[in-house]
Amino acid sequence: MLYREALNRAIDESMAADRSVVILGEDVGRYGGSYRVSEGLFAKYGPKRVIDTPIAELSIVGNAIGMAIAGLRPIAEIMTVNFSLLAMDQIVNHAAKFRYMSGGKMTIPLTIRMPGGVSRQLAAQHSESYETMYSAVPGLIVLAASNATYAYHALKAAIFLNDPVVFLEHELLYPMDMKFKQIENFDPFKAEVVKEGEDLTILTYLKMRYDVLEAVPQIEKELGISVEVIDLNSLRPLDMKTITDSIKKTKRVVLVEEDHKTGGYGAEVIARISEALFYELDAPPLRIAGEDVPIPYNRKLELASIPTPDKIVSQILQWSRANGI
Amino acid sequence: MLYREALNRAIDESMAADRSVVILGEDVGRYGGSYRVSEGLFAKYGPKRVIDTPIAELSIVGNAIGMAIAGLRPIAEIMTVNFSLLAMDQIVNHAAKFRYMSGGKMTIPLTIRMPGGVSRQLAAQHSESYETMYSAVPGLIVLAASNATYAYHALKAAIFLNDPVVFLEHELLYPMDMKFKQIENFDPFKAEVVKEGEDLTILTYLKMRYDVLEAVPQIEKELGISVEVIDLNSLRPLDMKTITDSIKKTKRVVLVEEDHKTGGYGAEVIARISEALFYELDAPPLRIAGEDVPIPYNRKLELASIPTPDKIVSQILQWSRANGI
Amino acid sequence: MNSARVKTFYYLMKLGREFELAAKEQYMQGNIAGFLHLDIGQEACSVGTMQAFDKGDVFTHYREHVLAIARGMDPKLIMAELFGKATGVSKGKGGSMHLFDPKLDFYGGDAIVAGHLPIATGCAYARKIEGEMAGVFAIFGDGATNAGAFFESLNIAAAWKLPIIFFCENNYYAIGTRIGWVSPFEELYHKARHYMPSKRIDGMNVCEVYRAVMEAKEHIENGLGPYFIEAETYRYEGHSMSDNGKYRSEEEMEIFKSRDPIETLKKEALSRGIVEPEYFDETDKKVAKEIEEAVEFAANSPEPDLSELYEDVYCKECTNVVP
Amino acid sequence: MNSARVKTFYYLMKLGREFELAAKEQYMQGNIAGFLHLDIGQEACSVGTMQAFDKGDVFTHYREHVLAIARGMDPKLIMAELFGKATGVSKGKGGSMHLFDPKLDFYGGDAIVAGHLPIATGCAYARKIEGEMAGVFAIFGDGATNAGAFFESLNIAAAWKLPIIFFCENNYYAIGTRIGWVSPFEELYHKARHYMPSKRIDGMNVCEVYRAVMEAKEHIENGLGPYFIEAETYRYEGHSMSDNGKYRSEEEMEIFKSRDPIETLKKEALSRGIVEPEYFDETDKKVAKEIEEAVEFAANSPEPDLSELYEDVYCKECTNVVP
Ligand SMILES: Cc1ncc(C[n+]2csc(CCOP(=O)(O)OP(=O)(O)O)c2C)c(N)n1
Ligand SMILES: Cc1ncc(C[n+]2csc(CCOP(=O)(O)OP(=O)(O)O)c2C)c(N)n1
Ligand SMILES: [Mg+2]
Ligand SMILES: [Mg+2]
Repeated sequence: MLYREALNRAIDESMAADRSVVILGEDVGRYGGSYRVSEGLFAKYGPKRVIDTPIAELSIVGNAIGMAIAGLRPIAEIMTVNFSLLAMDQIVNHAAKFRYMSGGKMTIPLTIRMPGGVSRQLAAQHSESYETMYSAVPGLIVLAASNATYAYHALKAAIFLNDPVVFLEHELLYPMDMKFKQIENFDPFKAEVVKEGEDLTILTYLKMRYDVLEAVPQIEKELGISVEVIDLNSLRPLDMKTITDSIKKTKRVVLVEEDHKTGGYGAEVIARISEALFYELDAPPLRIAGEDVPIPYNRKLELASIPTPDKIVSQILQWSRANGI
Repeated sequence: MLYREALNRAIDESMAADRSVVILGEDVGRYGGSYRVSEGLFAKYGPKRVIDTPIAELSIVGNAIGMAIAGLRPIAEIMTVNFSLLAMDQIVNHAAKFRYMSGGKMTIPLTIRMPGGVSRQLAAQHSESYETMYSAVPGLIVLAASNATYAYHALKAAIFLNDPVVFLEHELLYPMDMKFKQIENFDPFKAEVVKEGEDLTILTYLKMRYDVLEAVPQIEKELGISVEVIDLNSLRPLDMKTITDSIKKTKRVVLVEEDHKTGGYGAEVIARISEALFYELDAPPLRIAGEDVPIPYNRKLELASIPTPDKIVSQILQWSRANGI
Repeated sequence: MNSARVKTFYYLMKLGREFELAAKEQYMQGNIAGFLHLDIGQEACSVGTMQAFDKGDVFTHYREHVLAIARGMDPKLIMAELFGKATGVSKGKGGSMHLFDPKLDFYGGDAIVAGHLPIATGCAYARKIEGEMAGVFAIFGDGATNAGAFFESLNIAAAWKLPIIFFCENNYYAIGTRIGWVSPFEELYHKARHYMPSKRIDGMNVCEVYRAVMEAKEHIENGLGPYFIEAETYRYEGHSMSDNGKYRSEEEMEIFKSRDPIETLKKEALSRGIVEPEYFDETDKKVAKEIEEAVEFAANSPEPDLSELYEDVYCKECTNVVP
Repeated sequence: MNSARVKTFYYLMKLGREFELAAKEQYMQGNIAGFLHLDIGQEACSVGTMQAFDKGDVFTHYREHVLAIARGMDPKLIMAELFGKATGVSKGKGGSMHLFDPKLDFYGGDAIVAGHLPIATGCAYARKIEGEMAGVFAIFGDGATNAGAFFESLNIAAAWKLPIIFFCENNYYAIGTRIGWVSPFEELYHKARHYMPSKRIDGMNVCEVYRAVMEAKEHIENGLGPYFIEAETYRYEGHSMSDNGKYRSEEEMEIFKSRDPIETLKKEALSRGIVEPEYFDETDKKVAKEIEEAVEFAANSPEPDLSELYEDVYCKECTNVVP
């Protein structure tokens, strides 16, 4: 199943099951969504529930909050994560805080879907990952879907949660054909152990999952070790239990993320691990992440600005040499 | 000198020295600034250079970028850091990226001043610290002024830098009377060793500097150790040299910040230390930070949501017991 | 206007004013803190609007105590909120700027200028598709009419013909900034023209406010789309307790005080014989007592428990899993 | 219109169109990537505006190749930028959407819809206080007129009487969204009325565009404040290369193609005998050659060096200290 089909199916089934579910965003309706995630929904559910909005991200999220207050379960699509900055005030100062500042009286069941990441030469204003910003906000839930199975189940869960969820998708994944498995009692907040291993834990999420998996065989071969790969899935809350279990076994941890290293989401993960699992670690934790530069247009520079399987291998080899692994 | 007077003086002297310096923001002109930082400037420099803006933060920053392009050196004041979210797109997608995406042709000499932090019962929408968000952005410089001397010198430096600077101030500091020292060849990017010590490094910034200093005597007494306190001053870039020198000596580090712990700025600091100074550390690093909740109005709850001298003492004592210090 | 209605107007405006005066006093005594924005001078807007717009959803900004009272919120619960008490309408977590009561369809006290307008607009969308044409009432100041969020909301409400009343309290100042310095004109209803029917009224006259909102209500209920009202008004106090309001002239203040909404209504009602003279004294006494009780209730209420700190960050299902 | 001017119009529009066709081809061959927004059909706007607004600062969005050419940017440097080459106008770091050249006072290719408008407005402010009344030209699409940033800019420019021309290319669509679905009216100049002089013109006619901008220029240069022009136009291609534009009808397309700006100008010039017939063929050949050279230049240019990755994040003084 294509990744985008999994998302489409989650939305479609949610809309079919509950007429309070609506979707709004730029080109989500008649056009079918700029990444075709909402294809077919307009024809099926009509203009009242599949809402083409103006280019006004602040209002897309603000309107969605108002719909949520009125009892709907809106799914707001932000065309690209970059544009979500225009809606940041609504997300952070409003959606995330209303429950608390009303003493629990307000409920904002809202899902904000955001495609992001470095795609292919879209340059600095269209190539970001803002998981750091959103995962730092109390009152928000932040999920990051790397695969069809998670995307489908987690999006459905998000839609029916009674709190605002920032749902991160990666632009390069939409057309990818993936294995899909229907799961009962799915827990969107649980990390996935993608591959078991004994000697090194690699934590990752979104598209980097695939880069890591591509790098792992060579790492295992070169170092003669076995690597455990964990896809975090849920960034807020973070599944520290799965992480802890793994690190207690492997004693070493590397985090791979696409975002700029400085202030990336990995900082929080590594900080928590360093605080809580200090005595378990046999080597310093390592972050492999994007460079601290805006994303350049030129393909060669673009690739140089983010982790690739090759770079993951070489940085881990270098780190292992430096730490005698 | 009052903290706010130091800021006022920095702006005043910069405006006197260079007529390309202008200040804009809500109530910065005739009213004198909501925290009185721009008092007297309107009378002195007139409405062209001291600009009362509408309540439109996106435009305050956007306009300032345009002024910078036209050759001015604008100082944009955002009344409270929370409102900066409305300007986030201009700050992150525009100010921070123009130089890079133009291949170095564009220069945006822009200073964005933002008072923030937990003041006194201003509740969830007026009590934030967004240093995480800004310090994660390549292309931005982020400075945090905890005292009059730094505020004065660093603000002047910021105004005459040729890159966008997010300049963070803390609302509770404005009326504080502080020692002031004129310094030659001031380096705004250097951390300050506020107090030397041998056994534990405490890293902090902004208002927490004072809470830490209040807590230190008791910590030293109870644990029989000597504590080094470092005020980070510059959050991007981070002065890793001063930090490293200190930790190599003390072997232990605690970071105290007012922001919510999860995803706070401290995460980056601790992650860097854990990566780079793993073998130097004799105990797990510790973050003492705000709770992961929106800030409540009630004073008791408000105080419970942020670090206080008492809490700093007790958390450090608990941590020291757990780690046999 | 019939006698009963005028009485209610008077009672509520008086209750509002006395509430504010008491809040001011309690603030100075240290029982209330943070930002406290008083509505004194603007009661005709708060009361006239809520009396007319008696169904539907209400979204407001931070200067909302009297609006909340006029909507039917118990002054005790508001005062308790201002005191930060557990019995407050937002459990002491919101304070003066955040008085939420979904049971009254009252959402507000948004402290981000114009931040509530897109939310109100979205709510109006939902009401419309559900066929509930009572719609939405959104109130805001002159300062908010310069914000992107305001314009986006006008545009969307008009494009989709949403049942929403935009009500602008033009008191000419946003803190210390005169609207004319930052807007090309001071008559703000021009900003909504071409988008929706739009008019300017005397916001110091509660009957005029009431009538205008009744008219607007009929418009939106008939599915004709949004409606804009600009009410000229004035706040007698500073922007909040930390502002002395000195940027305004004595003359300007006097002009508006001579149009005081409460005094005007009383004089008019007496001179036209609509209300018997005794009513006013009786009401004043009743109001004084109510406010006294509200302060007492607030003062005697317990503070929230420390365990409240982590309550209400997430819904119950989520609380178990989220940090 | 005199002959020389008409010739220049024709030459630049043709150069623009051929540039776009070449870019399209190069995209399909894989030499250009990312988002590529073609201006085909809209050349009258790009050329007419830049010919009239020949001083002052220009701020634009991402559909800006032809605008840049009309401003005087070398097509070679633009094509090289599209190829991501070191010789590109933004050193290959910006790509199609980001063609900056401060030497031409050309700032743009902003890829955040309406994001450049507050910036243009601020620039106009600076120019005004410096007494430079050539002012600022800001161009954007119909879709941008629903954004808060757009409205804030109108309001500020009008409040402060800034020398700025707002030029809206109304091609009726924002990607696949028809303007009438998300705006209460399709004639967008209404949005600026009450703020500034505001008119709607035929954006398929380069002479009309030119004249309108000349008029607007006089207005701003005389210190009368901002001016708004809505030009009706149409893009023949999809929004970007990844869009087939299928949401528009054949009829609609045909109507606009029958008003093609290049053909219209040529026919008019010939029928009125303003330009000698040979001029067109000669120009077409010259243009073909120029474009060929541009592609060749781009193809043969070197890629940026890897060391460029960390260049231009900060200014030189800062680079030493910032990560
Ligand atoms: C987005 C935003 N910017 C700035 C502020 C600070 N602020 C609070 S109230 C206010 C003035 C608002 O004036 P107006 O809209 O006229 O309402 P009034 O207070 O006069 O009722 C300002 C600037 C804010 N709360 N939100
Ligand atoms: C803030 C923002 N939201 C969404 C987008 C995605 N996007 C790019 S162009 C575009 C359509 C713009 O349409 P219009 O303003 O009419 O200009 P046109 O492309 O027709 O020239 C959209 C939605 C964006 N770049 N920026
Ligand atoms: Mg006002
Ligand atoms: Mg368009």
